[in-house]
Amino acid sequence: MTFAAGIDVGSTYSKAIVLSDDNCIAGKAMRNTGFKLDEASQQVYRDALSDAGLSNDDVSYVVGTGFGRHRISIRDIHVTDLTASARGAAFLFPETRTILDVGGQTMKASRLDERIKVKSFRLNDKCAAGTGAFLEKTARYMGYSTTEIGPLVATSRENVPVSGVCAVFAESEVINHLSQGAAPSDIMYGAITSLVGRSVQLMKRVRMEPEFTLIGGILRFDTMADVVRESLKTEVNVPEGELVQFVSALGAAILGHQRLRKLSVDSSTARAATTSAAA
Amino acid sequence: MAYAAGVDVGSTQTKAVIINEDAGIVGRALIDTGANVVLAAEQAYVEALKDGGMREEEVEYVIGTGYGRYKVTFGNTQVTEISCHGRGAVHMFPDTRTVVDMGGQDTKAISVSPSGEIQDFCMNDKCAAGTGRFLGAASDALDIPLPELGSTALKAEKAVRISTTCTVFAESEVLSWLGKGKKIEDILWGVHQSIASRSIGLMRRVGIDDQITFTGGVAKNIGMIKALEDNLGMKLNVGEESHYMGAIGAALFALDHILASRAPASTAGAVA
Amino acid sequence: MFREWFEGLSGTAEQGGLSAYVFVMGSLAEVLRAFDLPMVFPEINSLQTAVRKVALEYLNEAEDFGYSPDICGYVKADVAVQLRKGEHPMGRIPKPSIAVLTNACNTYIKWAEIWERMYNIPIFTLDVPGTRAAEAQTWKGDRDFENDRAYVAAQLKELISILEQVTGKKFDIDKFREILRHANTMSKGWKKVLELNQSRPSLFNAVTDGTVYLGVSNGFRGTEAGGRFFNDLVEEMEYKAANSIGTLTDEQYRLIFVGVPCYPIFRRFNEMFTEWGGTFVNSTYLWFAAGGTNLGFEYDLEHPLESLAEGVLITVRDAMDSMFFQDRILMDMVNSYNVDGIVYHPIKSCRTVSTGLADNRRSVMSERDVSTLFIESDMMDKRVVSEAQLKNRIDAFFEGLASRKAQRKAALN
Amino acid sequence: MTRPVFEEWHNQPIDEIIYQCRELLEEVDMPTVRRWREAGGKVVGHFQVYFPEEIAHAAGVLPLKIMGAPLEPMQADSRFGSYLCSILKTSLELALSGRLELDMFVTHPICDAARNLGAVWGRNFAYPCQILYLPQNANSTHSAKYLRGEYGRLKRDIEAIAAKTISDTDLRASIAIFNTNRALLRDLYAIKRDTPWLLSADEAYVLLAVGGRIPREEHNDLLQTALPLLQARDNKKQDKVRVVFEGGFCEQPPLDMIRAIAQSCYMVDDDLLIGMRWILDDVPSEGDPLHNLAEAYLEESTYSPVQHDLRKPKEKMLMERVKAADAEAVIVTAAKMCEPGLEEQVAYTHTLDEDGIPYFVSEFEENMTSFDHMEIQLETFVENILFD
Repeated sequence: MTFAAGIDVGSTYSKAIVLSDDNCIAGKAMRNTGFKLDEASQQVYRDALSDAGLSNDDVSYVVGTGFGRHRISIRDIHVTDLTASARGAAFLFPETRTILDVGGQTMKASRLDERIKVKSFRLNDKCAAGTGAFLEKTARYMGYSTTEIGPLVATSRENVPVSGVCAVFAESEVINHLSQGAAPSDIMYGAITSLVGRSVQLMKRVRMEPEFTLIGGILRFDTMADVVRESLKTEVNVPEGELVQFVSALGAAILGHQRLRKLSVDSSTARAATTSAAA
Repeated sequence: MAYAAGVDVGSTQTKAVIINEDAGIVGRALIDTGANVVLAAEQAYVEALKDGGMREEEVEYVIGTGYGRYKVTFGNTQVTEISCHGRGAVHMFPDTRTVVDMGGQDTKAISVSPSGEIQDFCMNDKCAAGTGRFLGAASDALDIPLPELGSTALKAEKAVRISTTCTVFAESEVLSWLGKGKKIEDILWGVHQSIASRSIGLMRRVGIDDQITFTGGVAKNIGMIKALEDNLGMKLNVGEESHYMGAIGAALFALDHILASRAPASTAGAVA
Repeated sequence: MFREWFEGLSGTAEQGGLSAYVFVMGSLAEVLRAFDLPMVFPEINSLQTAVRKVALEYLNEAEDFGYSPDICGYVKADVAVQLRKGEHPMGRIPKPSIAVLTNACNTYIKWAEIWERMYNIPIFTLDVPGTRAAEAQTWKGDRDFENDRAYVAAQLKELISILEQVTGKKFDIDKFREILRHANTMSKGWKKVLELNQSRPSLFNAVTDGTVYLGVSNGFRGTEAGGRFFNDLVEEMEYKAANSIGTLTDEQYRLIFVGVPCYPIFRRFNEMFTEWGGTFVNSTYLWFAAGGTNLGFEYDLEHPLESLAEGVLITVRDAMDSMFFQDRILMDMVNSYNVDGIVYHPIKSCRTVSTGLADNRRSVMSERDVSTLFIESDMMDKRVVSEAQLKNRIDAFFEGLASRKAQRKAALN
Repeated sequence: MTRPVFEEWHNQPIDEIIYQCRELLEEVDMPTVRRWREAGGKVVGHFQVYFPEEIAHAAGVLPLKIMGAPLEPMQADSRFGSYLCSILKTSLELALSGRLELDMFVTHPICDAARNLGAVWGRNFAYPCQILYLPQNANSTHSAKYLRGEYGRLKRDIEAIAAKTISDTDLRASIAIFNTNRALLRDLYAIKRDTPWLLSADEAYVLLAVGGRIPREEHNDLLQTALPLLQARDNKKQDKVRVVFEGGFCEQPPLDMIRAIAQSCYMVDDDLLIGMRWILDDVPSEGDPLHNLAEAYLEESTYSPVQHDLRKPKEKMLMERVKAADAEAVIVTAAKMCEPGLEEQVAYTHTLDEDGIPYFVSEFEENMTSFDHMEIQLETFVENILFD
């Protein structure tokens, strides 16, 4: 049994997955990244190993990805999270053609072809108004923690429009709404709607096609996916539970196994070559 | 003895100041604005009264200012924080000709006449880039408490050039510089530099004149004072009350009003 | 008048008749009318979507198509109108048979390229060299002026032959002369109306009423109706002036508006000023967006074509000057119109009218004792129009004006 | 001018020559211009993109390409609003901060912002500042004649500051020098295209860009020395994607960004500083020189988003560029807030989609210092072209 690992060092969280060659997740782990990126990657890798009950020698290949991919010293290769998440998403939902990845700092949309190659992709590069940070700031401003966003929005009855011009300016808008007696849950819902508006726009920019798969930390709040469903008027895939945050790590691990297969083929052909030469 | 009060409801903090007829500060308070703006205004006012040890009836006139100025429901009228910062700064430093106010989500440059009238002003329009919030983002990213940012930045040898303008992205740029092994103090100094240069852009719009008074929450940050002074090549007036300047200005306008109502001939208080 | 006009356009759209897309800074209506080509002003269609509060849908549609949030909102709203096959809140917009534009705004050129690709129709760019440096206009007889005029004249000839091909009509010089006559009446009237607003109290609000007059001058130039409208308007204004009937009951502050109006909150924007007794006595918008009609240039009906070349050169050039070299003009107006304040309104959408306004403002303030206000928003995109912020600045501006006034009074007593 | 203003590269190996060029480019204090002025020379600063530098050169004046700079526009910011490209601000900053001293400033109507710069510059400096009205209607039978007249006007204005009349002989001599320069630049780009492993995109860029800062004679010497040395390099060919970079016609991407691209791609053609390569063929030396320059501008020229010519639909021209350079992919960029650049991106991407040529779209700013977004896009792009 050979194992490959995927380590995704994101701007907020680092995740690691250890995957067996029969594509079973042997172990996974997640922790805050902080600013010592290499350290974070090694720790989260160790956590994943112990979760899998394996040691470093059991893992034959390590693929790094995410914002900190260049800083992962233990990696064999690195790929971007766009490439990795494509593999991960397609592994979980083989018909995936469009991926929306909403993280804390960035929002990415990509379109895949049937061979799981990324055909077209767009990142939000304007400002943070279109990222998870926008939601977190709005929540924090109303005195709620990120984890409370989900339950909070669940109680929302109407949609208070929050224009996402600037993640910071949004706050003064929020003051006005609050002092006009709007419920925090409704404002939060409004914020999510405005964020979804931007995500859908980004997906349109890559000429989106079904099926749609949504990944990234912000998808922890089911409302996000529901609002996307509403505005796309179609079903969307969302990986189960916390797996939604591991898609890139998973994809990286899958790529790891691909490389392993390729390498073994190469070496065997090489061997074949030498033996035939001997004969 | 009659009193005048000013309540400055900002995006992050609410300040209240009470002054006596000689424009001396007798009571003040500062609280977080939070979600309920109306309540915040009331609380700040009540605490300022307590601080000054006086009863509400003793205060003859109250002026609300700041983002939530219309939410100061108990106030007699409202004046924008721009006029108030100008007025307050000239009161504290009579030779003030230019005021730079750095607050939660905007930075203002104001040019004032010797009598404290607003001649001209400019504010950041597009977004919160280069405002005090930029420092908040850096402090989150590096988890260094806000009050220590300035002193940490001053340990820098060479500023790291911060190109991100988006306040929220500042966080990730700061992180990536750390990742590239830059020293925390050098990055922080870079952050201060980038805010300073943006606010100086605003100041040049209204014209920089001797003397400059630095007001608003960020005025407590010694790093920012240094960054501004270095780039301007001149000293700044920074007072103990810099943080309260808006409320002080509002209180002074309120006092004008009281005096004006006593002596109708006076032309003071044209604003309020 | 506008209703009629839009209904006319919808008609053309339904019957699939010919139409010319033109722009306000040099519409060349004089020439197009000679061929009875219905004119479509995409700029006006776009701003109407903002006035009718649906601009954002249109902007989003164009951005989904690939256009950046940072480019001209007029262009994007029009792209969406085209993608929607002419669907517009005021009716149906016909497809272009030809687009006629000038270089007064370079974005016109990029804009027309979009139609060129969508419909592959003839695009005619009448290139009008502007003033090379501040205070350096050249006039008839000057070699540089003649070089420019010869260029404009040659292009106008080329335009006429293209229009003959597109419409299959021959150019009729007498009809053309008639159109020039009406155009002359309008320019005379337009100039007079603007001058009449020097009277105290001011007779009309240059931002609200003025924009309506502007619409008429663009949509009806070269028509009898257009000429009549301005003759009547002059009479009305003269009457108001004689009986000092102002637009505000209590005029406190006389202001000049520099830039393009904030259409997403058109009325509200103006109220924030009138609440304080401020009124706009003039606006640079009424100069450049009228393509220089405000100059009162009159064509020489004896030499229609020669005179057209000279007129187009002078008026379009003036439209550009009133965007780039406008500081001098503003300084003069501060006196002639008794102005208390100048409101600069640069917008995200338009670099043509916005670039350098901050610098312009510096130079005006250095030479005139006048208050100014500098506020940024947009003419189309409500995502960058924050009413709370605008109000805050506008209030502070008037607080400053008020205390200045008080100081002056105090000085007098 | 007898004494050269840029000698640091003389008798140096190629890597050192390139290093010296980079140093000069990144020096915001414009040392070569200072040296030129100290020697008593006059300088005409012209804003990017195209300018008939031959006319200034013929008067013995240094035509200086003003192309922004990597600095904070602390003073220039107060002259402009929020929604503007960076190159305009930093160009003015160079002058306001005293780093750049001119005897004349010329801009042209390539875009609305650049045209307005003429008025802004003029309000801030005493020397002549003007707009050169290059024709925006390239398809009129009269355009060349008009431009000939406009060049005549420019010639008179330059003669005034140079206190020298420019003869046709002077002009012909200058045209010859610029013809040589354009030929050398074509050779430089041929190396980029045919043997990209011999010089990286950033090296090619600095060799090109220094030309805007020094007299063309010196640039010719530099290129005549450098090109053979490049061809003599024995670099190995690497497995890199051949890309065309589009979007650098006015504001220039930071050198680090070009370097970042060069790490994973061969940039086999681009529109960087296209103005220096605007005229595609030698300008004839016989006949009326000003007419020849005008004719060449209109008839013998490449394309850019800021010139409309019915004969040159930009997306078609881009496809030709891709084909001619035998490129596999295109990087479609634009400077932030660049109206014409951003508008062109739409036509470019739609056509690239139709022709199934891989591309990615991005925006840059001349003084950006972090490239996280650029890197992730580049790598994804390469990963998806190279491996399967």
